Amino acid sequence: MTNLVVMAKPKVKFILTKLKSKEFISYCSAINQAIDEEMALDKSVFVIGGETKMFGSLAGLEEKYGVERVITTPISEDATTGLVLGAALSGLRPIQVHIRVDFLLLAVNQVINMISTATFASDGKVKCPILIRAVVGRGWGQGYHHSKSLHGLFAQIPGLKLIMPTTPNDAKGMIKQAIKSNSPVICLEHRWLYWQEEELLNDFSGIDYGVPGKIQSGGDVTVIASSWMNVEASLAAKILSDKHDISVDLFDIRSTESLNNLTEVYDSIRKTGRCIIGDNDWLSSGLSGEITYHIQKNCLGDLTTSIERVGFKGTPCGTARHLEDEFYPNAFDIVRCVEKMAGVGPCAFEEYKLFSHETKFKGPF
Amino acid sequence: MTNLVVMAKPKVKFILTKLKSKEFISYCSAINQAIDEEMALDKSVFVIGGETKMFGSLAGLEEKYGVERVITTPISEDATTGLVLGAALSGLRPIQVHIRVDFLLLAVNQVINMISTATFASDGKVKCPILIRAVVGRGWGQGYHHSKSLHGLFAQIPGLKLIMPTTPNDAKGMIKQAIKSNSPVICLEHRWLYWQEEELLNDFSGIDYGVPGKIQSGGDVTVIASSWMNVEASLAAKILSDKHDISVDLFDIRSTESLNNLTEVYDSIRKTGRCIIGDNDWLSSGLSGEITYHIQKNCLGDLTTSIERVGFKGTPCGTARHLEDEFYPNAFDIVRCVEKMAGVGPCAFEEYKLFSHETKFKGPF
Amino acid sequence: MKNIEEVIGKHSDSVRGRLVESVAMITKCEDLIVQHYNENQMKTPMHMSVGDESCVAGVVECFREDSYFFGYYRTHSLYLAVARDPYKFFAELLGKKTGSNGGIAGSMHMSSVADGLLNTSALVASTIPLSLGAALSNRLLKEKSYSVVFFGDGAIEEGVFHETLNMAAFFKLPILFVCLDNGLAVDLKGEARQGFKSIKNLVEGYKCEYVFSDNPTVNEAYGAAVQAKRLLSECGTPVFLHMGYYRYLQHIGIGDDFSETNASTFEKRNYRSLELHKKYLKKHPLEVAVSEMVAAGWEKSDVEKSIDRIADITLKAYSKALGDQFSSYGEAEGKVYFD
Amino acid sequence: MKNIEEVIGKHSDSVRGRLVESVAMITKCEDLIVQHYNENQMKTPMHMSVGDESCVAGVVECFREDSYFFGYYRTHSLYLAVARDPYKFFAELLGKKTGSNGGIAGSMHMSSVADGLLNTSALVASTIPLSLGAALSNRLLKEKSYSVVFFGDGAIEEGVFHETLNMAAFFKLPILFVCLDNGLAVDLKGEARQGFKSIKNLVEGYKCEYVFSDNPTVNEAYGAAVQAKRLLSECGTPVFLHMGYYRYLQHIGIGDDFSETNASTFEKRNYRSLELHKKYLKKHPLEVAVSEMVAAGWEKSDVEKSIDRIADITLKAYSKALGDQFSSYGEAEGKVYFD
Ligand SMILES: Cc1ncc(C[n+]2csc(CCOP(=O)(O)OP(=O)(O)O)c2C)c(N)n1
Ligand SMILES: Cc1ncc(C[n+]2csc(CCOP(=O)(O)OP(=O)(O)O)c2C)c(N)n1
Ligand SMILES: [Mg+2]
Ligand SMILES: [Mg+2]
Repeated sequence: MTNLVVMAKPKVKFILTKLKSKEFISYCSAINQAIDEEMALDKSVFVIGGETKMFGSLAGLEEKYGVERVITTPISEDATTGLVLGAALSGLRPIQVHIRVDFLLLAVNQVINMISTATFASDGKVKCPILIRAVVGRGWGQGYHHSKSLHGLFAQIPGLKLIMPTTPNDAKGMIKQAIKSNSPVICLEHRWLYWQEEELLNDFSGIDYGVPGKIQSGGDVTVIASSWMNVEASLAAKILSDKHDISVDLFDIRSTESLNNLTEVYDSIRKTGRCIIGDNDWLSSGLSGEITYHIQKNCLGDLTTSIERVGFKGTPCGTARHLEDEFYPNAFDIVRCVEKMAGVGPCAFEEYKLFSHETKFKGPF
Repeated sequence: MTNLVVMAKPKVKFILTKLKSKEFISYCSAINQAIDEEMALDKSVFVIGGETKMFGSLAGLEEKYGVERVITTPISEDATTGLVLGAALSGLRPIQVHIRVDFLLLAVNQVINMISTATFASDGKVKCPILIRAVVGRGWGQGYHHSKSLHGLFAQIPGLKLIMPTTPNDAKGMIKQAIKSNSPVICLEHRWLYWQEEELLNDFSGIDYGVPGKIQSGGDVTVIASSWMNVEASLAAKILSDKHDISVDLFDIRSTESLNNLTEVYDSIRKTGRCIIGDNDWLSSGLSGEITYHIQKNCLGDLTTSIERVGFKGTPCGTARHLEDEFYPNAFDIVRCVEKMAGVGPCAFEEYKLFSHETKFKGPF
Repeated sequence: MKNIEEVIGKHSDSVRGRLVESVAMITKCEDLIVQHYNENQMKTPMHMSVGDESCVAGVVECFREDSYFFGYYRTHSLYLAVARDPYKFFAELLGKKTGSNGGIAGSMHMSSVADGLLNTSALVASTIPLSLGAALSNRLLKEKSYSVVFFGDGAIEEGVFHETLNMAAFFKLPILFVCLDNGLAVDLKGEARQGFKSIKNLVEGYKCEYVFSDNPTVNEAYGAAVQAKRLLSECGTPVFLHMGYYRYLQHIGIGDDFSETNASTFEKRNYRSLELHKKYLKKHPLEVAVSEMVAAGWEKSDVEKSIDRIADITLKAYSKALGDQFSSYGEAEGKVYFD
Repeated sequence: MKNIEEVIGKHSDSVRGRLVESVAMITKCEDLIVQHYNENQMKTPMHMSVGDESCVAGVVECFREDSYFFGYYRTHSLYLAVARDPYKFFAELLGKKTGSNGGIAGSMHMSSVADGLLNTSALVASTIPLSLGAALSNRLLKEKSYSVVFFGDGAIEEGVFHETLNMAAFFKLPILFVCLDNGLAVDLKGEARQGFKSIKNLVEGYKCEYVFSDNPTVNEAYGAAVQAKRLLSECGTPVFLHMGYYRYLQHIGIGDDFSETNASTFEKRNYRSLELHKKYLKKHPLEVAVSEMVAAGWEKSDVEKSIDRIADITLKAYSKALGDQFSSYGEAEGKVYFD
């Protein structure tokens, strides 16, 4: 296996295996920095969850801020989420962590019934500054209880904000913003993105995360991706460029707020006439349909072909490696989809390797 | 208030206030009959829930089948849903009832993590015959904890089947089929539909509920509606016909299975060139986006104008009556939407009245 | 002989006076609801507090100054005891802009953030864990000292109650769990739902103190709360205050199970007896509170005069609220997110 | 002197023989996993059973014929005790079509429907309430008599445990709740999570019998299960069987906290002492089981020969499974819905 680095626009690098460069910092460390900086600034920020290591993203915080501000709870997701709401309503700024988003389903009554309505219910009088971080698992047989994505589910609920940063810079900037937000934010972090590295910005002020992130520019086909699918799409873009001289305009739907601000995407489609959505979730009644709605509403006449999408297969995720491989969409699927749209024949993939997480982690998790 | 009956195709009548006809039977009684008939046929069918009256839809069953088969539980939605799964895996056919779908959110770990995966996990060896019925509340200040719809949420999850019958005949036929199904089914029943009446079929065999229901035929605009929105759409169709001589082809998305079988809808759109989706749910990342995806994929060249949609406003549902009225989409909204599409001016609505549930129920619920 | 005017007046510092005042205000507001509900102006599902006035007024009085409060859908007594504002109360029930929650919340979700009543919920048990967060806030920010949450006996059947009690005990958080036990969940008696030996037994499995007060007068309820408060500050554990009371009306709405005149919403299932009902009819919390005042040396006519004054204030509040504007959806829409 | 061949053979009716056989099979399978896991053929997150073999084997032996079983993600001992099929076991861990669950489930979700092991789950506490449904099925369909669910001590912190216990006690369902208490949840000790006085105290709040068995030998575990079964049939209540055991390895994976050779996944947090570990190293369930056989009159060499035979069967099963085909996604896809 070669060290395959997919270059995106200069600023962003998707690192498919670890790159040992000093100036670069990982997604995981970027999250750690974001939380550390905000905790240092504001004593009302605290972290709570059943597992307060979170794959290293909380490293050092307990030592620095004490167990009063980095709180490990009993295995009680529902009550902990209620706690977080009560804390937010009484002046604190909780960051709740879930080592898998699947576990958040035990607390969905609090999230959907209670948290999403708290400010509205008070006639706008009370802040609800909650950040819920949850990891999207994948690989090594995690299977159907440890690998859901669920952003499509939470994206349905008014009163919640949803973010899913893909790049280290976005992870840092968006999480800092989320901690400062006075409304509840759910942050979904793909486990594999933790290893992405990037040169970090010094200043995150003034960045608008309510629009899609621009991963790379191109003129032949517009691709809109979420979470890990941005990495697959980047590889797809490289293949398409190498093999077919097709250039991809790639957008990262990094927040649900972006759905209201797709102007750049529409402009792109007016140029390319073609659009593919790569969603790191089940397709049915999810984010991909929502994006489709907005695009056809705004670009109906510009589309030279129907909007296509790739996403999880419509089954639970099986545990055996070969089942996982077929369950998840990848760069090759995107390439094939573009080839069909563009009416060119299928290229060979021999030179390219998909990211193998097993160079990063093997069992047990 | 006049007795406003919207006539659809001959067989189906939406009764907006009670119609006192002998041959007609209500949606509520249709459900009751379906369950009664199946319980009589099969001793493994039982009903369980925290509230086993369910607005009359379970009337008489406890007396007839005893408390061993009509079981009232403590207020423990989560454990009860787990019970239902354990029962299904060991040979029973549970029907779980929730007086509001909002309460089902307390049991979503069981529904989404456990129930939806049980058959798959067993390598297809074990049946999972579960019917979960939940009522969608509306009106008289039920507010944000008693009036969610959530079909878009459950429609995302593979391994679950979702039905939402609109007509009494569908309620009976689909619930009978769901009880006989060996896979889990979630049935969402809009509270206001309980008063709909219809002449009941004798025989439900051979009806395919995996395609949209046809509410009425027309040639100018295709409308696809879910649950209560079919009633609003029927009224809209009448107004459009009266006022603009515009005829509506109206489809009822009565099950998520229908999403895979939209051929008739595509044919309709090829004829009308116009499509509106009326969804009784929040719009964001829900069923309306999904339907949009399929339509643009199959009818891109046939659409003369972009697909439009009406649904819940993007807020929690406030309790005051005037807040409710603005939160919910109605027939007039659909009419205005069609008028814009068709390029005709807005008609007057004076002669028409929207359904007022207050002629049916007033406080406290 | 004390001057009742003085005790009930806004700036009175007499606990007894404030207690009877709270009970009277709740009673008079509930009376008005019963009188006017069928006029269909208050389009909100009412879970009436009739019966729990003493319990709630007593506890709130004791914890008012230094606590955050959480409640459930039976909000009326809690809202009125905490916020003491019948005008905002009725405006809310009427869906008016001037309501406690701008008409957005209605009967089941009233709150009064400024007074520390942070949230109530129409979902059984769902505010119980919120008490943990407020207690944590007290520990870190030190703005208040206690966290008090009210819930019904049925809420104990929800798992989150146990998760919360475990966490409260484990983290040694001074939370007062007030269980308002009317022995009913809708119309199911405890014996039709409970697999535990007793609430006391259950709670005592945890590192938590237990205080029981059965059908207290408002002064007894206050006394129980004082005892609970002492335990909270001395033991470093949560305290479970178990209070029995009689629910006069049906689970929801203004009907009762016996009289013919009141509109009855819930099917009458004969889940309780007329004898018991008659017994309690003679012991309505307000009447009991008045007797207590008289026994403590107040002049009955003075007490009654003050209650009349409260009735008057309450009625005026209702009338004023009736004339207010409805909130607009446009405004409400802007309140989904705080920023 | 009994002939061990006879006792361990497939048709043996000797409980003692079957008990040691179960323990041996679990042990040998786990040994093979430890040997081969780092070859990366078994791509599934292993939660090893090393330490709980006696508890699980004892309970299963007693309930095998007339019960439904549910487990959690620590499935190995339960699957092997119930299904006794090392071939399907390894095929599952290897992701093969021939696995117990066709390779779909992996280590955390193994089941054996035909043998009554209906479901296991990677979500803490999530199969606990399923036991209620099987008990109800037993009441209505009478195919089996009991419902047995295994879970860890951490599961008690989830609310659903309490909801389930309440319902089981209320409906008088003969459910055996088997708490496999290793005193740890990942690497958190009980004292770092529990706000209750003791598990016994907590459980005894319910109308439920409580049986405790600390670090039992497999025969002691069987004895405790027999006692529990008697209580189940006599008392008409659920029974909580609390079994203590020592977890030899880390929470997950094949590493332990002390040796240098084993790959260690979880950070070593010094949550337990080397002394304790050394003490238990001398008391591995299989060795203890062998000693018990010998003490009961079996010839040591016979016992060892039989265990060797099991080791051999197990190894052959592993090798055979290694050669099997992977399941195909196309087939798996068709198994999402039963119809
Ligand atoms: C989570 C949830 N489940 C069910 C209901 C329906 N419900 C409303 S009130 C109630 C009874 C609650 O009884 P209790 O807690 O004793 O309070 P009380 O009404 O007696 O004051 C039930 C089951 C609900 N509102 N929320
Ligand atoms: C609902 C849920 N929450 C959290 C987790 C993460 N988790 C996995 S195992 C575990 C510890 C459970 O401890 P215990 O129940 O004692 O079982 P043991 O592993 O000790 O056998 C936790 C917290 C999970 N899998 N599911
Ligand atoms: Mg009660
Ligand atoms: Mg444990």
